Amino acid sequence: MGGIPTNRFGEVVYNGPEGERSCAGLYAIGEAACVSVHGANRLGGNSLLEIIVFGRACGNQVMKRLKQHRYHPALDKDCWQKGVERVESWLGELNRSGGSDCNIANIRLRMQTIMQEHFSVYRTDEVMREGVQRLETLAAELPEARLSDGNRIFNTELIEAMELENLMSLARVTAAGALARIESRGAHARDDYPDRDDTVWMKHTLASIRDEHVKLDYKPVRVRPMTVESFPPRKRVY
Amino acid sequence: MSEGPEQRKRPLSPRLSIYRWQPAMIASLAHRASGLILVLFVPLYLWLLHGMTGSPDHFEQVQAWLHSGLGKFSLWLAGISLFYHFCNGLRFLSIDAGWCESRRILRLSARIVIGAALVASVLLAVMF
Amino acid sequence: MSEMIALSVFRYDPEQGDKPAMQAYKVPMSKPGMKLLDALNYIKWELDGSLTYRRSCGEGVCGSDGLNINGVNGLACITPIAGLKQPIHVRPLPSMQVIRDLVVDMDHFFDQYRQIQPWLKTETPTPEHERLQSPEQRAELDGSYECILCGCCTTSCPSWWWNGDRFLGPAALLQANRWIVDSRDEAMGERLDQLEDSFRLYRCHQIMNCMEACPKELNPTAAIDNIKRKILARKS
Amino acid sequence: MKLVKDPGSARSGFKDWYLQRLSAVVLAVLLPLPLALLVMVYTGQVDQFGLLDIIDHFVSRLLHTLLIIALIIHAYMGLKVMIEDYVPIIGWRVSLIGAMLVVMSGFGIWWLAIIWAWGG
Repeated sequence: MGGIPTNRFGEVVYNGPEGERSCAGLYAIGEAACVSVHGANRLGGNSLLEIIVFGRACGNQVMKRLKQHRYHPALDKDCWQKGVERVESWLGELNRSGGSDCNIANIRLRMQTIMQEHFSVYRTDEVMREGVQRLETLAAELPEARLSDGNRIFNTELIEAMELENLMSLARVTAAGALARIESRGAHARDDYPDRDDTVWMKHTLASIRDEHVKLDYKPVRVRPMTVESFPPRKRVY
Repeated sequence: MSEGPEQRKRPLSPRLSIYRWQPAMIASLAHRASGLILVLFVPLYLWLLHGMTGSPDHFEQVQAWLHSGLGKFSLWLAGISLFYHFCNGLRFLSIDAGWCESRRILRLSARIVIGAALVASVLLAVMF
Repeated sequence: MSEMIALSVFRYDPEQGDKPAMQAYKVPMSKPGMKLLDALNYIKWELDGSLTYRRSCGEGVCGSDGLNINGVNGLACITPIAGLKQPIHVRPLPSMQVIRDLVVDMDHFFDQYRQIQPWLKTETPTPEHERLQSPEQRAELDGSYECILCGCCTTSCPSWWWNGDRFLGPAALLQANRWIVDSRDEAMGERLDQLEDSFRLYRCHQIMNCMEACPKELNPTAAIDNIKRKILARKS
Repeated sequence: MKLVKDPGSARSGFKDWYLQRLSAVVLAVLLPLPLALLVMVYTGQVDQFGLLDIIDHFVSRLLHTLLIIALIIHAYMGLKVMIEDYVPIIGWRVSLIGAMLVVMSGFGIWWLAIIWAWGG
């Protein structure tokens, strides 16, 4: 199950030069988080573990931290600017000519279609490669999209546009990660690599977008429980 | 939270003028209306009672007024108001007691009391 | 050409500050079982990006898209177009401050929910494991826990229209009853004390618009009556 | 988050509600009687002497008194709620409810005076 990498206290972690570091005061839980306890599939009961175990653990951690750190450090006085710029870039280019194919709903629909056609349940290298290409082309079109609503009060079209930006990034890293993973595991079922490969691929994909390009990295899966003996992963059969 | 100027200007969304009347809502409002009519009927009734317990001349006057058009109409109106208020009052009491509280029964009983009142009003009009 | 659906939608632009007005739209019937939310989405995505409404899950779980549909409150996402008289009149939830188009200010509604203190209150020490319930005790919560706080019931209630500042309204009272009937909650007396007021609770005149409006087919009227009976039982 | 200033409950709800239900039960039993009387007078089944005989009977007087009290309570509670619903300004509300109470008490005294034939 993918998500923002966290430790077992719900704190977001990242890979620094000295190995894994937690990002103090930044938390992720539930559907957003990846504590590295679930397998590669998104099973129904997983959310219970997230709510009951990690929700509570995260809450405790928040309380602990707030007791030790009553005040957060002073914010950079320009920290709001990026957010405002993002909004203004949408509202500012309202009347740019773009044609009817360039509205938010249209691009979103095309993105959904690509994901559906190229990254559905059974995948092959060829299909996914073409999908990545189509997706990257579409992503390049996104900056051309325009809003028709310039209202500054409760502008849901603006929200949809910003959501689309996020979705597009997610689609791109999902697609690239899937293409790179040459095995089948969990919900990632490849016709050209039908078997699970634990020697090479028992690891999380860490994806990021830098300079408009998707970058992939990997980190190992935690397989050692803290209080009970570990049991070796086995192939899931039906 | 203090209300900014924009917030104070916010219009109120339409309510009574657009809401669709449903049997239970009609039943409740009719209960009010019939109650109000009955309250208004009290002074009239007292005037009648006053006349009927007065001299025989008075009694005759009251009898004559009762049989006039206005008298008949008043009796009819008070009669169906009382009938409806009585029936729906029993319905309300039984709901308070928790006897007829399923969604289906609440809807059905509203229809029944309204229907019964309509039938009664026609019957009453024919009888007078 | 496919069948067209006629809609008449409430519009209000806070930046212009004009009076609200109804605007007509025509939307193609795109699929069997099409819901009202699909039509609104079509308008927003294909015809008029400025149409503003709340939506989220699209399947009657989140409670975002409570609207007044042809005069009765309901959720756009689970209201089939097929059963609706056309043109379909779509308005915001009644007796609410309109922020924009179909979006209303829900602050007061949630404040009222907060007022009934919707959480488990206990005196006894926390047991080592869970506070257990028998299946019968758990069944008491049926008809209350399903509430998604969409606001359809409260904003359908004439008593709440007239006295919404003081009457808690069906949704908050349904939730109050949910904690009163919960076998694990130990603050029933305190809860009843808070509710016993001629406005907060007793403004309910069994109009039952709440019951008719509830998209989850719950019965707030019965819940309110249950609270009244609990108070009655305490007094007599 | 809007701070809810919570003045606590007025504790008046139950009493009003209970009295209205209690008086409703009394009325449900007793109110049909005077109506039946009126109908009988209307149809001529009962003449003035018969009517006076019935009204002057001690049991009738007692029941009438009970009925009048229940009716005033019931009507007062009902009208009070209506005024509270439809009159938003508190000053008007209080004045109207007060005036309504005075008028209804007046009717009650008039009625009692007829039944018990004071000064008659």
